[in-house]
Amino acid sequence: MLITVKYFGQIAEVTQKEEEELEVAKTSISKLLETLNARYTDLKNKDFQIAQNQELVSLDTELTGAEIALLPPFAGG
Amino acid sequence: MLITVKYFGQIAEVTQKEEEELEVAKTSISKLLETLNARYTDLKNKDFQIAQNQELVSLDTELTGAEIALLPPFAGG
Amino acid sequence: MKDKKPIKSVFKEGAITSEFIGNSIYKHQTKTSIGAHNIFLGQVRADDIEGKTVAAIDYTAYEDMANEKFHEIRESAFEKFELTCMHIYHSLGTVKAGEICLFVFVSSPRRKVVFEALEYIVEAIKAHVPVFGKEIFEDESHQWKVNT
Amino acid sequence: MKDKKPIKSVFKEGAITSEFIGNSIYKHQTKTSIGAHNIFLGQVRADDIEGKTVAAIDYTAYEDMANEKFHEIRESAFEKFELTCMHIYHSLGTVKAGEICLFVFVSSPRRKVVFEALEYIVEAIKAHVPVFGKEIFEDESHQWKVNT
Repeated sequence: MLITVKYFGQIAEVTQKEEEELEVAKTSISKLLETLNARYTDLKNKDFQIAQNQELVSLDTELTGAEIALLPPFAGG
Repeated sequence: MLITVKYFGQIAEVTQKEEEELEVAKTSISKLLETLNARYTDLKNKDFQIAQNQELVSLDTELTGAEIALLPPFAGG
Repeated sequence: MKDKKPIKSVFKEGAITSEFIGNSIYKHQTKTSIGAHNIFLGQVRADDIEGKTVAAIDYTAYEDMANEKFHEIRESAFEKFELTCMHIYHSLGTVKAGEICLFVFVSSPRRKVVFEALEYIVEAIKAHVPVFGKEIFEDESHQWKVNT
Repeated sequence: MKDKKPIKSVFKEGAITSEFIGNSIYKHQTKTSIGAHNIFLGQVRADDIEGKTVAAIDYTAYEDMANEKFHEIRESAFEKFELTCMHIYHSLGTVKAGEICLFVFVSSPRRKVVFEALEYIVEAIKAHVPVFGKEIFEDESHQWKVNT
Protein backbone atom coordinates (compact mmCIF):
# COMPACT_ATOMS: atom_id res chain seq x y z
CA MET A 1 0.00 0.00 0.00
CA LEU A 2 1.00 3.60 -0.55
CA ILE A 3 1.74 5.70 2.49
CA THR A 4 2.99 9.23 3.05
CA VAL A 5 5.79 9.68 5.56
CA LYS A 6 6.40 13.15 7.00
CA TYR A 7 9.59 14.35 8.67
CA PHE A 8 9.94 17.29 11.02
CA GLY A 9 12.66 19.34 12.70
CA GLN A 10 15.98 17.54 13.16
CA ILE A 11 14.50 14.41 11.56
CA ALA A 12 13.95 16.34 8.33
CA GLU A 13 17.60 17.39 8.58
CA VAL A 14 18.57 13.71 8.55
CA THR A 15 16.24 12.69 5.73
CA GLN A 16 16.90 15.89 3.76
CA LYS A 17 13.21 16.01 2.87
CA GLU A 18 9.96 16.92 4.57
CA GLU A 19 7.88 14.10 3.19
CA GLU A 20 7.83 11.22 0.75
CA GLU A 21 5.51 8.52 -0.51
CA LEU A 22 6.46 4.91 0.13
CA GLU A 23 5.00 1.66 -1.18
CA VAL A 24 5.02 -0.77 1.76
CA ALA A 25 3.52 -4.11 2.75
CA LYS A 26 0.75 -4.01 5.37
CA THR A 27 3.01 -4.50 8.35
CA SER A 28 3.84 -3.01 11.77
CA ILE A 29 5.20 0.42 12.57
CA SER A 30 8.43 -1.21 13.74
CA LYS A 31 8.95 -2.90 10.35
CA LEU A 32 8.43 0.43 8.63
CA LEU A 33 10.98 1.95 10.97
CA GLU A 34 13.53 -0.72 10.00
CA THR A 35 13.07 0.27 6.39
CA LEU A 36 13.55 3.94 7.23
CA ASN A 37 16.60 3.21 9.41
CA ALA A 38 18.20 1.38 6.50
CA ARG A 39 17.50 4.26 4.18
CA TYR A 40 18.57 7.06 6.59
CA THR A 41 21.38 5.68 8.71
CA ASP A 42 21.58 8.70 11.07
CA LEU A 43 17.97 8.18 12.10
CA LYS A 44 18.88 5.66 14.81
CA ASN A 45 20.78 8.37 16.73
CA LYS A 46 17.74 10.59 16.89
CA ASP A 47 15.01 10.83 19.48
CA PHE A 48 11.51 10.81 17.96
CA GLN A 49 7.96 9.58 18.34
CA ILE A 50 5.78 8.24 15.57
CA ALA A 51 2.30 9.40 14.68
CA GLN A 52 -0.10 7.46 12.50
CA ASN A 53 -2.94 9.52 11.09
CA GLN A 54 -2.04 12.26 13.59
CA GLU A 55 -2.13 10.08 16.71
CA LEU A 56 1.01 8.91 18.51
CA VAL A 57 1.48 5.14 18.22
CA SER A 58 3.83 2.53 19.68
CA LEU A 59 6.21 0.43 17.61
CA ASP A 60 4.08 -2.71 17.74
CA THR A 61 1.07 -0.93 16.30
CA GLU A 62 -0.20 -2.27 13.00
CA LEU A 63 0.60 -0.02 10.07
CA THR A 64 -2.82 1.00 8.80
CA GLY A 65 -2.51 4.68 8.28
CA ALA A 66 -2.15 6.65 5.13
CA GLU A 67 -0.04 9.23 6.93
CA ILE A 68 2.93 8.48 9.15
CA ALA A 69 4.99 11.22 10.80
CA LEU A 70 8.33 11.10 12.60
CA LEU A 71 8.19 13.70 15.35
CA PRO A 72 11.27 14.89 17.25
CA PRO A 73 10.88 16.29 20.78
CA PHE A 74 8.17 18.95 21.04
CA ALA A 75 9.24 22.51 21.71
CA GLY A 76 6.01 24.50 21.61
CA GLY A 77 5.70 27.70 23.60
CA MET B 1 -3.42 61.26 74.19
CA LEU B 2 -4.55 62.48 70.79
CA ILE B 3 -5.23 59.83 68.16
CA THR B 4 -6.56 59.91 64.62
CA VAL B 5 -9.32 57.45 63.78
CA LYS B 6 -9.98 56.67 60.11
CA TYR B 7 -13.17 55.18 58.70
CA PHE B 8 -13.55 53.40 55.36
CA GLY B 9 -16.27 52.05 53.10
CA GLN B 10 -19.53 51.20 54.85
CA ILE B 11 -18.00 52.22 58.20
CA ALA B 12 -17.57 55.76 56.90
CA GLU B 13 -21.24 55.63 55.89
CA VAL B 14 -22.12 54.94 59.53
CA THR B 15 -19.83 57.57 61.01
CA GLN B 16 -20.60 60.09 58.26
CA LYS B 17 -16.94 61.07 58.22
CA GLU B 18 -13.67 59.66 56.95
CA GLU B 19 -11.55 60.54 59.94
CA GLU B 20 -11.50 62.41 63.21
CA GLU B 21 -9.15 63.21 66.06
CA LEU B 22 -10.01 61.90 69.51
CA GLU B 23 -8.50 62.63 72.91
CA VAL B 24 -8.39 59.27 74.73
CA ALA B 25 -6.81 57.70 77.80
CA LYS B 26 -3.98 55.21 77.15
CA THR B 27 -6.15 52.14 77.09
CA SER B 28 -6.93 49.05 75.02
CA ILE B 29 -8.37 48.85 71.52
CA SER B 30 -11.53 47.31 72.96
CA LYS B 31 -12.08 50.32 75.28
CA LEU B 32 -11.68 52.64 72.32
CA LEU B 33 -14.21 50.56 70.45
CA GLU B 34 -16.71 50.94 73.30
CA THR B 35 -16.34 54.70 73.00
CA LEU B 36 -16.90 54.55 69.25
CA ASN B 37 -19.89 52.19 69.61
CA ALA B 38 -21.49 54.67 72.00
CA ARG B 39 -20.92 57.51 69.59
CA TYR B 40 -22.01 55.63 66.42
CA THR B 41 -24.73 53.20 67.41
CA ASP B 42 -24.94 51.46 64.03
CA LEU B 43 -21.32 50.42 64.27
CA LYS B 44 -22.13 47.28 66.26
CA ASN B 45 -24.04 45.86 63.29
CA LYS B 46 -21.06 46.20 61.01
CA ASP B 47 -18.27 43.77 60.23
CA PHE B 48 -14.82 45.33 60.46
CA GLN B 49 -11.21 44.83 61.52
CA ILE B 50 -9.06 47.36 63.33
CA ALA B 51 -5.63 48.53 62.28
CA GLN B 52 -3.23 50.37 64.55
CA ASN B 53 -0.46 52.19 62.72
CA GLN B 54 -1.37 50.23 59.58
CA GLU B 55 -1.17 46.77 61.13
CA LEU B 56 -4.26 44.71 62.01
CA VAL B 57 -4.63 44.28 65.77
CA SER B 58 -6.88 42.31 68.10
CA LEU B 59 -9.26 43.87 70.61
CA ASP B 60 -7.06 43.22 73.63
CA THR B 61 -4.12 45.04 72.08
CA GLU B 62 -2.90 48.08 74.00
CA LEU B 63 -3.78 51.36 72.34
CA THR B 64 -0.43 52.89 71.53
CA GLY B 65 -0.84 54.06 68.02
CA ALA B 66 -1.29 57.53 66.67
CA GLU B 67 -3.45 56.16 63.81
CA ILE B 68 -6.36 53.78 64.23
CA ALA B 69 -8.45 52.60 61.26
CA LEU B 70 -11.75 50.74 61.11
CA LEU B 71 -11.62 48.50 58.03
CA PRO B 72 -14.69 46.79 56.59
CA PRO B 73 -14.24 43.59 54.53
CA PHE B 74 -11.60 43.90 51.82
CA ALA B 75 -12.75 43.90 48.23
CA GLY B 76 -9.59 44.43 46.21
CA GLY B 77 -9.34 43.11 42.67
CA MET C 1 8.80 43.54 57.68
CA LYS C 2 9.00 47.32 57.58
CA ASP C 3 11.00 48.92 54.84
CA LYS C 4 12.14 52.50 54.94
CA LYS C 5 12.48 52.92 51.17
CA PRO C 6 9.81 55.15 49.64
CA ILE C 7 7.12 52.85 48.30
CA LYS C 8 5.78 53.37 44.81
CA SER C 9 2.00 53.57 44.72
CA VAL C 10 0.19 50.68 43.12
CA PHE C 11 -2.97 52.72 42.63
CA LYS C 12 -4.18 54.28 39.42
CA GLU C 13 -7.17 56.56 39.12
CA GLY C 14 -9.95 54.83 37.14
CA ALA C 15 -9.87 51.71 34.98
CA ILE C 16 -6.68 50.07 33.75
CA THR C 17 -6.79 50.19 29.95
CA SER C 18 -5.87 47.43 27.51
CA GLU C 19 -3.40 49.88 25.91
CA PHE C 20 -1.62 50.27 29.24
CA ILE C 21 -1.41 46.49 29.59
CA GLY C 22 -0.22 46.02 25.99
CA ASN C 23 2.40 48.68 26.50
CA SER C 24 3.57 47.05 29.71
CA ILE C 25 4.00 43.75 27.83
CA TYR C 26 5.89 45.57 25.07
CA LYS C 27 8.38 47.03 27.56
CA HIS C 28 9.40 43.52 28.62
CA GLN C 29 10.59 42.56 25.17
CA THR C 30 14.02 44.01 25.90
CA LYS C 31 14.38 41.65 28.87
CA THR C 32 15.63 38.63 26.97
CA SER C 33 16.25 36.42 29.99
CA ILE C 34 12.47 36.13 30.39
CA GLY C 35 10.84 32.97 29.01
CA ALA C 36 7.40 33.17 30.58
CA HIS C 37 4.98 35.91 31.59
CA ASN C 38 1.79 35.38 33.54
CA ILE C 39 -0.82 38.10 33.83
CA PHE C 40 -3.89 38.30 36.02
CA LEU C 41 -6.61 40.82 35.24
CA GLY C 42 -9.54 41.51 37.51
CA GLN C 43 -12.56 42.78 35.57
CA VAL C 44 -15.70 44.33 37.05
CA ARG C 45 -18.65 41.98 36.57
CA ALA C 46 -22.15 43.25 35.76
CA ASP C 47 -23.57 40.97 38.46
CA ASP C 48 -27.31 40.68 38.82
CA ILE C 49 -28.25 41.04 42.48
CA GLU C 50 -31.94 40.77 43.33
CA GLY C 51 -32.97 42.12 39.97
CA LYS C 52 -30.47 44.98 39.90
CA THR C 53 -27.37 45.05 37.73
CA VAL C 54 -23.95 46.27 38.84
CA ALA C 55 -22.95 49.17 36.56
CA ALA C 56 -19.63 50.04 38.20
CA ILE C 57 -17.52 49.65 41.31
CA ASP C 58 -16.23 52.69 43.15
CA TYR C 59 -12.93 51.71 44.78
CA THR C 60 -11.45 53.38 47.83
CA ALA C 61 -8.49 52.27 49.92
CA TYR C 62 -6.60 52.90 53.10
CA GLU C 63 -3.83 53.97 50.76
CA ASP C 64 -0.81 54.10 53.04
CA MET C 65 -1.51 50.72 54.57
CA ALA C 66 -2.46 49.26 51.17
CA ASN C 67 0.78 50.39 49.53
CA GLU C 68 2.71 48.97 52.48
CA LYS C 69 0.85 45.64 52.09
CA PHE C 70 1.45 45.60 48.32
CA HIS C 71 5.11 46.21 49.09
CA GLU C 72 5.24 43.34 51.60
CA ILE C 73 3.52 41.01 49.11
CA ARG C 74 6.02 42.04 46.47
CA GLU C 75 9.05 41.45 48.70
CA SER C 76 7.70 38.14 49.87
CA ALA C 77 7.00 36.96 46.31
CA PHE C 78 10.53 37.86 45.19
CA GLU C 79 11.84 35.91 48.18
CA LYS C 80 9.74 32.81 47.47
CA PHE C 81 9.94 32.69 43.66
CA GLU C 82 12.68 33.23 41.09
CA LEU C 83 11.06 36.17 39.35
CA THR C 84 12.66 38.55 36.87
CA CYS C 85 10.01 41.19 37.42
CA MET C 86 6.66 41.85 38.96
CA HIS C 87 4.15 44.67 38.51
CA ILE C 88 0.91 45.35 40.35
CA TYR C 89 -1.66 48.03 39.53
CA HIS C 90 -5.01 48.56 41.22
CA SER C 91 -7.70 51.07 40.35
CA LEU C 92 -9.16 53.69 42.65
CA GLY C 93 -12.37 55.53 41.89
CA THR C 94 -14.97 54.40 39.39
CA VAL C 95 -14.44 51.33 37.22
CA LYS C 96 -17.35 50.38 34.99
CA ALA C 97 -18.58 46.83 34.37
CA GLY C 98 -16.29 45.23 31.78
CA GLU C 99 -13.35 47.42 32.72
CA ILE C 100 -10.19 46.22 34.45
CA CYS C 101 -9.46 47.10 38.08
CA LEU C 102 -6.49 44.86 38.88
CA PHE C 103 -3.42 44.04 36.77
CA VAL C 104 -0.77 41.71 38.16
CA PHE C 105 2.16 40.82 35.89
CA VAL C 106 4.97 38.40 36.75
CA SER C 107 7.87 37.25 34.56
CA SER C 108 10.53 34.60 34.98
CA PRO C 109 13.01 32.66 32.88
CA ARG C 110 10.82 29.54 33.33
CA ARG C 111 7.13 28.92 33.37
CA LYS C 112 6.49 26.78 36.49
CA VAL C 113 7.46 29.69 38.69
CA VAL C 114 5.08 32.23 37.17
CA PHE C 115 1.97 30.13 37.78
CA GLU C 116 2.74 29.66 41.46
CA ALA C 117 3.87 33.23 41.96
CA LEU C 118 0.87 34.84 40.27
CA GLU C 119 -1.69 32.88 42.26
CA TYR C 120 0.20 33.58 45.49
CA ILE C 121 0.24 37.32 44.77
CA VAL C 122 -3.41 37.60 43.72
CA GLU C 123 -4.64 35.64 46.75
CA ALA C 124 -2.48 37.77 49.05
CA ILE C 125 -3.89 40.96 47.53
CA LYS C 126 -7.47 39.75 47.99
CA ALA C 127 -6.81 38.74 51.61
CA HIS C 128 -4.52 41.42 52.98
CA VAL C 129 -4.87 44.71 51.14
CA PRO C 130 -7.39 47.23 52.53
CA VAL C 131 -9.28 48.12 49.38
CA PHE C 132 -13.04 48.67 49.50
CA GLY C 133 -15.51 48.39 46.65
CA LYS C 134 -18.89 50.05 46.43
CA GLU C 135 -20.97 48.25 43.81
CA ILE C 136 -23.09 50.88 42.08
CA PHE C 137 -26.26 49.55 40.49
CA GLU C 138 -27.81 50.93 37.35
CA ASP C 139 -30.48 52.67 39.47
CA GLU C 140 -27.65 54.40 41.45
CA SER C 141 -28.33 52.47 44.65
CA HIS C 142 -25.32 50.58 45.98
CA GLN C 143 -24.01 47.75 48.12
CA TRP C 144 -20.56 46.96 49.47
CA LYS C 145 -18.54 44.24 47.79
CA VAL C 146 -16.92 41.50 49.88
CA ASN C 147 -14.15 39.26 48.53
CA THR C 148 -14.83 35.54 48.63
CA MET D 1 -12.06 12.69 20.72
CA LYS D 2 -12.45 13.46 17.04
CA ASP D 3 -14.54 16.39 16.04
CA LYS D 4 -15.81 16.95 12.54
CA LYS D 5 -16.20 20.72 12.81
CA PRO D 6 -13.62 22.68 10.86
CA ILE D 7 -10.88 23.59 13.31
CA LYS D 8 -9.62 27.16 13.43
CA SER D 9 -5.85 27.38 13.18
CA VAL D 10 -3.99 28.45 16.28
CA PHE D 11 -0.90 29.40 14.30
CA LYS D 12 0.19 32.88 13.36
CA GLU D 13 3.13 33.68 11.11
CA GLY D 14 5.91 35.36 13.13
CA ALA D 15 5.86 36.91 16.59
CA ILE D 16 2.68 37.72 18.52
CA THR D 17 2.71 41.47 19.13
CA SER D 18 1.81 43.31 22.31
CA GLU D 19 -0.75 45.29 20.27
CA PHE D 20 -2.47 42.04 19.30
CA ILE D 21 -2.58 40.97 22.96
CA GLY D 22 -3.82 44.38 24.12
CA ASN D 23 -6.51 44.32 21.47
CA SER D 24 -7.57 40.84 22.48
CA ILE D 25 -7.95 42.04 26.09
CA TYR D 26 -9.94 45.04 24.86
CA LYS D 27 -12.42 42.82 23.01
CA HIS D 28 -13.31 41.08 26.28
CA GLN D 29 -14.58 44.24 27.91
CA THR D 30 -18.02 43.72 26.42
CA LYS D 31 -18.26 40.36 28.19
CA THR D 32 -19.45 41.61 31.54
CA SER D 33 -19.95 38.21 33.14
CA ILE D 34 -16.16 37.86 33.26
CA GLY D 35 -14.49 38.66 36.58
CA ALA D 36 -11.02 37.24 36.01
CA HIS D 37 -8.64 36.84 33.08
CA ASN D 38 -5.40 34.91 33.17
CA ILE D 39 -2.86 35.21 30.37
CA PHE D 40 0.26 33.18 29.71
CA LEU D 41 2.89 34.50 27.32
CA GLY D 42 5.86 32.47 26.14
CA GLN D 43 8.78 34.71 25.20
CA VAL D 44 11.93 33.62 23.33
CA ARG D 45 14.93 33.72 25.66
CA ALA D 46 18.37 34.87 24.50
CA ASP D 47 19.91 31.82 26.20
CA ASP D 48 23.68 31.50 26.34
CA ILE D 49 24.66 28.01 25.27
CA GLU D 50 28.37 27.21 25.30
CA GLY D 51 29.31 30.80 24.59
CA LYS D 52 26.73 31.33 21.86
CA THR D 53 23.59 33.41 22.26
CA VAL D 54 20.17 32.46 20.91
CA ALA D 55 19.05 35.22 18.51
CA ALA D 56 15.73 33.69 17.42
CA ILE D 57 13.71 30.51 17.26
CA ASP D 58 12.38 29.24 13.96
CA TYR D 59 9.13 27.38 14.69
CA THR D 60 7.68 24.66 12.51
CA ALA D 61 4.79 22.31 13.27
CA TYR D 62 2.97 19.25 12.08
CA GLU D 63 0.13 21.68 11.53
CA ASP D 64 -2.85 19.39 11.03
CA MET D 65 -2.03 17.27 14.06
CA ALA D 66 -1.11 20.35 16.09
CA ASN D 67 -4.41 22.09 15.37
CA GLU D 68 -6.24 18.88 16.24
CA LYS D 69 -4.32 18.68 19.55
CA PHE D 70 -4.99 22.34 20.31
CA HIS D 71 -8.65 21.63 19.65
CA GLU D 72 -8.65 18.62 21.99
CA ILE D 73 -6.93 20.66 24.70
CA ARG D 74 -9.52 23.39 24.25
CA GLU D 75 -12.49 20.99 24.45
CA SER D 76 -11.02 19.25 27.46
CA ALA D 77 -10.36 22.54 29.29
CA PHE D 78 -13.95 23.71 28.68
CA GLU D 79 -15.14 20.39 30.07
CA LYS D 80 -12.98 20.56 33.19
CA PHE D 81 -13.27 24.25 34.04
CA GLU D 82 -16.07 26.81 34.06
CA LEU D 83 -14.56 29.13 31.47
CA THR D 84 -16.28 31.97 29.65
CA CYS D 85 -13.70 31.98 26.90
CA MET D 86 -10.32 30.69 25.87
CA HIS D 87 -7.90 31.74 23.14
CA ILE D 88 -4.64 30.14 22.06
CA TYR D 89 -2.16 31.53 19.53
CA HIS D 90 1.23 30.05 18.61
CA SER D 91 3.84 31.45 16.26
CA LEU D 92 5.26 29.73 13.22
CA GLY D 93 8.44 30.91 11.49
CA THR D 94 10.99 33.22 13.03
CA VAL D 95 10.48 34.76 16.46
CA LYS D 96 13.37 36.83 17.75
CA ALA D 97 14.68 36.81 21.32
CA GLY D 98 12.39 38.98 23.44
CA GLU D 99 9.40 38.39 21.17
CA ILE D 100 6.31 36.39 22.09
CA CYS D 101 5.63 32.98 20.54
CA LEU D 102 2.73 31.68 22.66
CA PHE D 103 -0.36 33.52 23.93
CA VAL D 104 -2.92 31.64 26.01
CA PHE D 105 -5.87 33.62 27.38
CA VAL D 106 -8.60 32.25 29.67
CA SER D 107 -11.50 34.09 31.27
CA SER D 108 -14.08 33.13 33.85
CA PRO D 109 -16.57 34.73 36.21
CA ARG D 110 -14.30 33.77 39.13
CA ARG D 111 -10.58 33.71 39.67
CA LYS D 112 -9.83 30.26 41.15
CA VAL D 113 -10.82 28.63 37.89
CA VAL D 114 -8.55 30.67 35.64
CA PHE D 115 -5.37 29.75 37.50
CA GLU D 116 -6.05 26.04 37.28
CA ALA D 117 -7.25 26.18 33.71
CA LEU D 118 -4.34 28.22 32.38
CA GLU D 119 -1.68 25.97 33.88
CA TYR D 120 -3.50 22.89 32.61
CA ILE D 121 -3.67 24.30 29.09
CA VAL D 122 -0.05 25.48 28.93
CA GLU D 123 1.30 22.16 30.26
CA ALA D 124 -0.85 20.25 27.76
CA ILE D 125 0.44 22.38 24.89
CA LYS D 126 4.06 21.80 25.92
CA ALA D 127 3.49 18.04 26.24
CA HIS D 128 1.17 17.15 23.39
CA VAL D 129 1.41 19.59 20.51
CA PRO D 130 3.89 18.76 17.73
CA VAL D 131 5.69 22.08 17.41
CA PHE D 132 9.42 22.17 16.77
CA GLY D 133 11.84 24.97 17.54
CA LYS D 134 15.18 25.59 15.88
CA GLU D 135 17.25 27.87 18.10
CA ILE D 136 19.25 30.12 15.79
CA PHE D 137 22.43 31.51 17.33
CA GLU D 138 23.88 34.90 16.54
CA ASP D 139 26.53 33.21 14.36
CA GLU D 140 23.71 31.52 12.35
CA SER D 141 24.51 28.03 13.63
CA HIS D 142 21.57 26.29 15.31
CA GLN D 143 20.38 23.64 17.72
CA TRP D 144 16.98 22.08 18.31
CA LYS D 145 15.01 23.15 21.34
CA VAL D 146 13.48 20.55 23.65
CA ASN D 147 10.73 21.36 26.18
CA THR D 148 11.51 20.61 29.82
